[in-house]
Amino acid sequence: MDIKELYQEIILDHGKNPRNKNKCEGFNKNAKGHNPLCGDKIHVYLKIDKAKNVEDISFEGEGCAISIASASIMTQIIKGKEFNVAKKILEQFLNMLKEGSKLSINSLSDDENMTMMSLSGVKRFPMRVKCATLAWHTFINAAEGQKETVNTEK
Amino acid sequence: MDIKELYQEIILDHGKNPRNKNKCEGFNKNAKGHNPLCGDKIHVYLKIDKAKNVEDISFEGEGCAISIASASIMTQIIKGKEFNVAKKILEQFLNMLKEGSKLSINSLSDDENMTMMSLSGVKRFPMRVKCATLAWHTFINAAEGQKETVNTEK
Amino acid sequence: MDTKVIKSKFPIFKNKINGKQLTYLDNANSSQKPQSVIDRISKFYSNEFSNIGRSVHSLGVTATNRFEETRDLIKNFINAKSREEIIFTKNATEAINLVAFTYGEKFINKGDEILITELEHHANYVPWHFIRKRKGAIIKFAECNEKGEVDIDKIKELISNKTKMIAITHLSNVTGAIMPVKKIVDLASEKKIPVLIDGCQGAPHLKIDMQELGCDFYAISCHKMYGPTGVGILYAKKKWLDVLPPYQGGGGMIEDVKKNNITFPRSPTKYEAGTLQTAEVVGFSESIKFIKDVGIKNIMSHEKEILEYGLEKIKKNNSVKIIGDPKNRGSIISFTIKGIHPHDIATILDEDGVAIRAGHHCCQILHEKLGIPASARASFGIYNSKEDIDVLSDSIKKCNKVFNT
Amino acid sequence: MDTKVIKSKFPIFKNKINGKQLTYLDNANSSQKPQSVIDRISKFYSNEFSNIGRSVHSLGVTATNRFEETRDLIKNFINAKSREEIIFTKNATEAINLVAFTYGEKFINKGDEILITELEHHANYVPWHFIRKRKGAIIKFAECNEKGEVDIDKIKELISNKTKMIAITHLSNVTGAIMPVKKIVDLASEKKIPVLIDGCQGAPHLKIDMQELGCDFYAISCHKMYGPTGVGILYAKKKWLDVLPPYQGGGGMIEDVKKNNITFPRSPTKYEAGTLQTAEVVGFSESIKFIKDVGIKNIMSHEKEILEYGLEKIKKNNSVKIIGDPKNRGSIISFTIKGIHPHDIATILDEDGVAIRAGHHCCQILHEKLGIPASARASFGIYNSKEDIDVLSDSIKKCNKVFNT
Ligand SMILES: Cc1ncc(COP(=O)(O)O)c(C=O)c1O
Ligand SMILES: Cc1ncc(COP(=O)(O)O)c(C=O)c1O
Repeated sequence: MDIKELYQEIILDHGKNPRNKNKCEGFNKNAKGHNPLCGDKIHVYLKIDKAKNVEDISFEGEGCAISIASASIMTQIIKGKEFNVAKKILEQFLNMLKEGSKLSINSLSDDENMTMMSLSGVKRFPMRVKCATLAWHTFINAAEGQKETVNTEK
Repeated sequence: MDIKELYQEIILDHGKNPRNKNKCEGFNKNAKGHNPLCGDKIHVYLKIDKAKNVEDISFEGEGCAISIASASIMTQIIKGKEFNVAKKILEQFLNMLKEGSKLSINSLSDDENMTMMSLSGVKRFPMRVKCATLAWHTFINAAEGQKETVNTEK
Repeated sequence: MDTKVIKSKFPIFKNKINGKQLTYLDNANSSQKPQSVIDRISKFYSNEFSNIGRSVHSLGVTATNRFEETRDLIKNFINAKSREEIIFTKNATEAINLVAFTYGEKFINKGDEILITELEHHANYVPWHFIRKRKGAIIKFAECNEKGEVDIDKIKELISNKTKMIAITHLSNVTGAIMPVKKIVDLASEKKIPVLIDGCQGAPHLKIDMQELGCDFYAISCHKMYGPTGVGILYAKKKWLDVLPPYQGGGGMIEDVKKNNITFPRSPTKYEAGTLQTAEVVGFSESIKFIKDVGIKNIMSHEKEILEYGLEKIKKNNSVKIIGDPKNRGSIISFTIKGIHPHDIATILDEDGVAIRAGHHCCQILHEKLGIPASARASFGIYNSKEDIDVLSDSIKKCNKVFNT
Repeated sequence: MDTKVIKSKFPIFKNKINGKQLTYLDNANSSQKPQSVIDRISKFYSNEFSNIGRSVHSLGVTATNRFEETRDLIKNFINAKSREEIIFTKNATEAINLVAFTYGEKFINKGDEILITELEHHANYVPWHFIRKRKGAIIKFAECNEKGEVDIDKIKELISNKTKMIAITHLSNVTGAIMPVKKIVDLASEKKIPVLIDGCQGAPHLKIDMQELGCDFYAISCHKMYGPTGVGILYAKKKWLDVLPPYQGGGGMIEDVKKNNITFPRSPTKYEAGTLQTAEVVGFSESIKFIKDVGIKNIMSHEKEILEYGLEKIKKNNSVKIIGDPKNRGSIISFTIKGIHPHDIATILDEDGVAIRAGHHCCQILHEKLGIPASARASFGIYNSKEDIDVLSDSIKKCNKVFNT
């Protein structure tokens, strides 16, 4: 298999020029995530309204191309969506990484779909799945207000 | 090999009817020996004069046929000998058990020699060598006034 | 159960001991290993080896997967609630030390009581002794009766509002008594006292189910379960692992390391410091498969049959005194012969290729209670047959002959 | 040295990784095992296995002899003064924990200082952290310079009359710096401060001689020495083993057990509780033989050659930054590539069958000092060749290509 299936242009781009990499203004939730074995660290900031819409989302942190790209892509996709929809996207995203299944969410545009799919190459690299999911788990923790740092080492 | 080489009549006899198994009167030295893995315990009592002659020697304790017989035989042989001779006997005894060499000590009578030799079968049973030597090491400790319990488990 | 077929899977039985067929009756000490376990270790080192957890490369991934799959296998085998409850240790002794130290550090204070029994192996006494020393705690010993059992009433009597831990064996490695562990756990949970079970002799011979049993801690020794040396297992309820401090410190068990402080991850990582026994754990997965293939129920009924045949046969020899007569007995027969020290028995039996153990079996308290310094012990496993008992019985008669008793 | 011949003795190299030949450069993490070690373990389980120390029967005697012979072999290999100074542990991490706990319990009090360096592996920091917490002690970190070394002056500066232990690595598992351990030991002995050396990277790659070195404690990890997992070694001067308390409690390490007190035997028995890693220790005897056959001097000069070839080759790639430049360097090259995270490097290399490690290598303090969260590390062993370096170098270039850097 070609390593380029993992490091697609779109991922390299997000890895090098991550979107929403800052502390977004007016955030009302946040959480930290940590992968102690590789040192990846993510801090997710969230502005979520009463109706549970994700008004704004951003992140800070450091890590490999996969984890940064995944965080960047996540913020792009989740921003403006309802929390429930976001949760469904995460669920399907995890299935994609674990079982290789396709995404099937109406509320994703073709473009969004394609962007998400660019991470599907991770499936063949089991040791990197944790990198790809760290931001997402941290997002859920932020939204649900759990205090404990997400720790992918379990 | 026949097990009877180990359990010769002379050993069974000393094992069942150990000689000098008591606290000898007027002892001026004593020491304890212990084989923690099998539970053999020996307490050797010694009456040694200024010229370093072993006037009297006895033991108390419990253990297998080999350790009791060896203790009994030891007291019989050592009693009345000079400490230096006793040490030489021990040395040769250890060599007999470890390398199968013969005893060659002038001061041993033929009878004593034969009695000692009855323990030579132990050589083929490495795990039992500790049983056969426990009393002897304890004797040396008693004579040299070391406080620590002899411990064959090392 | 066809023990011939089973024996054929254990290469050790192809060897001659003193020119004789091996009659291995030292299973309570350690068990022999089937070819599948030996081969799995070789294969692992030959094709899959690398350090686990820490590496991104393919060998590291494979090794980590094989290792963690074994954790899942064990979780299912003992029906733990979650994989986080399975911690790999060096041996069962370390598992108990881990609990005694971490629980003791946090929850045991001066004057608190630790309740154990007179049946305990030193592994389930010495670690508590250390806590007694460090914390000024008290150890109470539930008394063993003349049948070699500990009655639950004796435990009940000793429980006080100072009792902070009940630590008991599942199956005595001397008398074979199977303890009423479920009842003890129920009793203890009423009073909110945690229970540690020394399962060294339980796990290889009894069906164990952590969720049904409900104990807080359960210690297992893999080498007694037809597995490799160098691995033990601590089962611990997650609620404990969440609150207890770490045990050994080192690589792998940290979260964030700064010069002035260190934080730790959750279980099992928190309790697994340094490079683990990768090959041994992976090898152990084959032991579990082996036991499951034979079937723990078949093992239990087979061993019961051998035990009963053995008891009957050995009782016929009047010079032999069997230690204990528990109602509920595992496949262990400890005994003495009038006028012959257990060590001498073991040596004479060994000449016939019969491997038994002589000594106090790491149970000095019990032997003192019984008034004997040592005993001989025959303990049975999956591969033992009635013929093995016959050989044992004949060999015991030979002891009588050698010693003219 | 003919690495082809040597590689042929390690069955792992017969495997393909992602369709490629394996280029194993993760030796500082764990080393591969020669066939002789694997076979020895199989043979032991197949022909000689039984629990050791406790049994009178023939198998027990054989197993005990094989085990204790390995202790002698190790004693000679590291030139310890006596066999009692060799203690078997689970891994090097446990060896350090054993010292930190027993020495710490007895000799470290509030305000006392433990001196370590910024190069230390977590295994040589976390155990001291526990003592710091328990005893209110202070840990001082000798500073690492820009070459990735710790200058002996930095250690000298930190020594005070409160210093109760100096614990230092022999060879940094990140920068490869070889510490001036002999000088540090001499310095410390003047002031009567004991020295523990974390020899995990020293023992496999350097000639070590305990009597010449004169350190108080030395920790070894057998799996990094072409040996089985599950075994470590603590060398400790006898004078310490005589006065330090026991560590873990259980069978085998007791002398006399009563209800109100327990006494303990001497070392090594005192420190070896429960069933030991019999097969692993016996297997390790073949690793020592293997190393002796190749010759530690040959290993040293071979690894130096590979290292120098590697440094030269990799330095040519301008995007690569090699970590540290110690004067005295073991066969380790840690590096970063501009714009590419070490994890991504490891993944790309793995596609070419090149196994390196990415991460903080259990050295967070050092990585923080270096201002990077992680690094990539290639570490060499007995079987590595210049061709391996060529493959590595080409594969690093591929990283540049994939990332367009
Ligand atoms: C320098 C150093 N110290 C300690 C250790 C820990 O060794 P182990 O994991 O065998 O306990 C390692 C290896 O991981 C090491 O490289
Ligand atoms: C009842 C019991 N507890 C504990 C142990 C100790 O197990 P290990 O030596 O594997 O630590 C044993 C076996 O020796 C045992 O029989």
